[in-house]
Amino acid sequence: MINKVISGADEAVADIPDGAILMLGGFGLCGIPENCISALLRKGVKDLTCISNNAGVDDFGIGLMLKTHQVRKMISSYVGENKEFERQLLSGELEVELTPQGTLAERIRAGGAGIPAFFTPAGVGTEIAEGKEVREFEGKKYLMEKWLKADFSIIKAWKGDTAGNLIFKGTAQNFSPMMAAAGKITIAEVEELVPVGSLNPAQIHTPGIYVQRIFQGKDYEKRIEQRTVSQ
Amino acid sequence: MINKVISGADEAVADIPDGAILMLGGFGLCGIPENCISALLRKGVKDLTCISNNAGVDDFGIGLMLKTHQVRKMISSYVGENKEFERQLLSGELEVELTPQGTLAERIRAGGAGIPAFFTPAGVGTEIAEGKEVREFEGKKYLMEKWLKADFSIIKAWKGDTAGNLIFKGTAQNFSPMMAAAGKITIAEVEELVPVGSLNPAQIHTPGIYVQRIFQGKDYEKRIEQRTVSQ
Amino acid sequence: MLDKNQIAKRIAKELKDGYYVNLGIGIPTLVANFIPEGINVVLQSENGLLGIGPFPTEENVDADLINAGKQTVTMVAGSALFSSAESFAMIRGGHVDLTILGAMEVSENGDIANWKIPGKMVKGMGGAMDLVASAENIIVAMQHVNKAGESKLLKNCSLPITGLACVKKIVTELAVLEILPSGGFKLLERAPGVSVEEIKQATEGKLIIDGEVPEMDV
Amino acid sequence: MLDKNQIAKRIAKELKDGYYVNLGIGIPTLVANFIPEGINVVLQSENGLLGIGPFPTEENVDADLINAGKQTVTMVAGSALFSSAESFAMIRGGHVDLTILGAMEVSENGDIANWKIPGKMVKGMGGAMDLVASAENIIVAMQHVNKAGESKLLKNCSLPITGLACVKKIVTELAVLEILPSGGFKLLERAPGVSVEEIKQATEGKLIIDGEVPEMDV
Repeated sequence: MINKVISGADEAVADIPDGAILMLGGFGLCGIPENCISALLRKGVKDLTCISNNAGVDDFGIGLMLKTHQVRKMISSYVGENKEFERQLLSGELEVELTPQGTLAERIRAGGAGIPAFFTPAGVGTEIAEGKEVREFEGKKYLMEKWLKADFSIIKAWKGDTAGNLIFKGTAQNFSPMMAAAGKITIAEVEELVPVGSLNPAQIHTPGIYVQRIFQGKDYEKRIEQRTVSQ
Repeated sequence: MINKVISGADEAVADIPDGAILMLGGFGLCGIPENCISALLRKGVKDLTCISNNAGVDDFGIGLMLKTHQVRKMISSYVGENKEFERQLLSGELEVELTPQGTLAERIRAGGAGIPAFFTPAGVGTEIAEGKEVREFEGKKYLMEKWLKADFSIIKAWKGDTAGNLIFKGTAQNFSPMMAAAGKITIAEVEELVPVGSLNPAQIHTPGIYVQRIFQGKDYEKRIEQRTVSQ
Repeated sequence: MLDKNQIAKRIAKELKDGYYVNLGIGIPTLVANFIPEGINVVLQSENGLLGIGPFPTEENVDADLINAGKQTVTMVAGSALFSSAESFAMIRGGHVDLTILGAMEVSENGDIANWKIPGKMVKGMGGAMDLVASAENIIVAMQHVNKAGESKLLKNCSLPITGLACVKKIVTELAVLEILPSGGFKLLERAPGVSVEEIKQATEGKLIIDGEVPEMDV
Repeated sequence: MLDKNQIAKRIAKELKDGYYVNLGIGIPTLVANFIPEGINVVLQSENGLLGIGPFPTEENVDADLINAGKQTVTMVAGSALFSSAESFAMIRGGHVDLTILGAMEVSENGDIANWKIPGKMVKGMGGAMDLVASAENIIVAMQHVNKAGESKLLKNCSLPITGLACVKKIVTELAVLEILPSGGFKLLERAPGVSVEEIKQATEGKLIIDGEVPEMDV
């Protein structure tokens, strides 16, 4: 099997240029690539387009990259946890393309799967339908939506092997498998890097073919947005 | 969790009417729902449209249902292992819609995923493009293909729990997960029926929401088409 | 007048055995606390979980296991985990039997507005547009009137639409109403102590009253 | 003139370290036997496997583990299993680096015909149309002429097309040829003992000869 292991986050993001289109895995703060986000902050790469379901919070996740003005445009479904985001959006420093969450997931899947466009009912009759083709199938109206692809997809998994096969934990899977396929270069940071052959082939969520770089992550904070407990 | 267990194959197919559209899982003879095919033969239901990648062989799988003239139409990608099939096709007794394998897989996925149409490059410039919309995206031509849905999807899994969650073995997965989602009623026969809670939620290939009926299968023959061995 | 928990409790009566249900943020989330005895439902979370369980105990909090509201949760026996693409395939494909969500406005033909208030910060639609465009069966939990006393059950929505002609039933602090296929809010039940007249006053859209309107049982 | 194994061996030299490769049925399957030392490639099977291993020993035959030719196979360490939708997402999405397949005819602009002979039983295209429409890099293993001695490297395909302008390279019993972006079969190498003249005779489409044509090393 091909060995895709690299030294760490700094090497992983070293060749990401200003103006790159990035996909970043995670739902809220769950499953975000913490190590790579830190490396992007250190590197200071600018004018990024970030495709990610959310934009982090003020002091964690993509929110940190907003603070440093590294992001020019966000493509997301929900961005409501972030004051700095709001400020930059209202001042025109930041561009935002809002996409329904299922459409976002499917556009990313389409990008990885070589499907340039598909039809979905989400958003018909709403302002997000503006400028999009509407077509009726079997008596129901659908919008045509186009694929999304990235120069670099940056995701985090629970376990990964040296060939890039990945397994996610709990609901930390979310957008990451589709992003892995939609990135020209996909970088996976993992909580546990294991030798090739250690993962059961039937349990792999993301086959290694979609991953170009993998490294053992460290110091995961795994911050929780809404700690809700029962007695 | 909802209990979807039924007594067996005969109960599973009892309400399938003549003229029904069926999807049947399997690639060649690998992963086919042997018990349900036997029950369909016993029931003698007719005029079926069968959506399945292949049509079995003369004396096994869907081939058996061809012999008894229960199939009116096949939608498949490859049907070349079957003499009776050839005879019925040439005599006009059987209608066949050939679809590229990836397009077939994606049309079935689209049916389950509520996507009425999508664009694929497969078949552009060929006779299967006849009558289909061709559109260019980013300088490449694509065909518009439509979803496939079934009245009943009939699949076989390795392990399943009483709530309908399924795990497949080896390459026996093939078309079955997408068919599970594309059937109005999905019937799953399993080699091992286990209590709810026995399967790891992260290892489930087909979530129970897609399965309406499940039963413990028996007497699996698992015939091999090309037994190739090395010393 | 019902409080939030009573609205949730009344909606819970709409659950049927075997339903797969998606609960939106706010009052809909409370519905999980009132699932009737003997009724087996499975809760779907659009971030990739079928089979949401109760909130975890402090020792069992897992940052990798959250619901769509980003709250820490648990899984029940028989749960399944999956990607967002699979999750919305479920939703878009009509596999979820019932969707319960909040709304700012609903129109008499079932249009819903619940994602954006012009002039205020836009947070985004999340999964709401997918849910309302796909679900066969949508129940809305909402307040009948806003803080200024203006009706939120309208002839036409004034806010940006989330989806067209999709709401089937509404439960408010005052009433249970069905949206008829031909249009109009048909009054099904009154909240305890609330008169038909009060509901009329609070409803801007076409209210349809057909005979005696029973008081609801909560 | 090369035999089938030599054609496979010559094609194997096109493999690069790190390639993911899809091998069609027939001669392409034989390429797996000639993967050069030190070159790490992963074989994809479109029925849902990345990492095809050798045929199993008799004791290890598993009916649930087959390749796209329906042959029993094994898995190498680091394999992954998946559905047909995922498999063709890989193929259609351009993740497979090299596709090697057989052909009945190839035209000078790279059209390929390999799925149907009118008047004969149609077996179906299987995954061939998806593969040729999607792959960036397609090498065809084929006979230069048919049994009647007629060229199969043509100006235009006479048989029903599988895909347009997609073949990049061809290895036959006589030669290695590249299809130029502007059209034409550029002769790269001759089989041992085969003259340029013989190749000219066997090629109906435009043959481009640019200087000395080396004999191939197999």
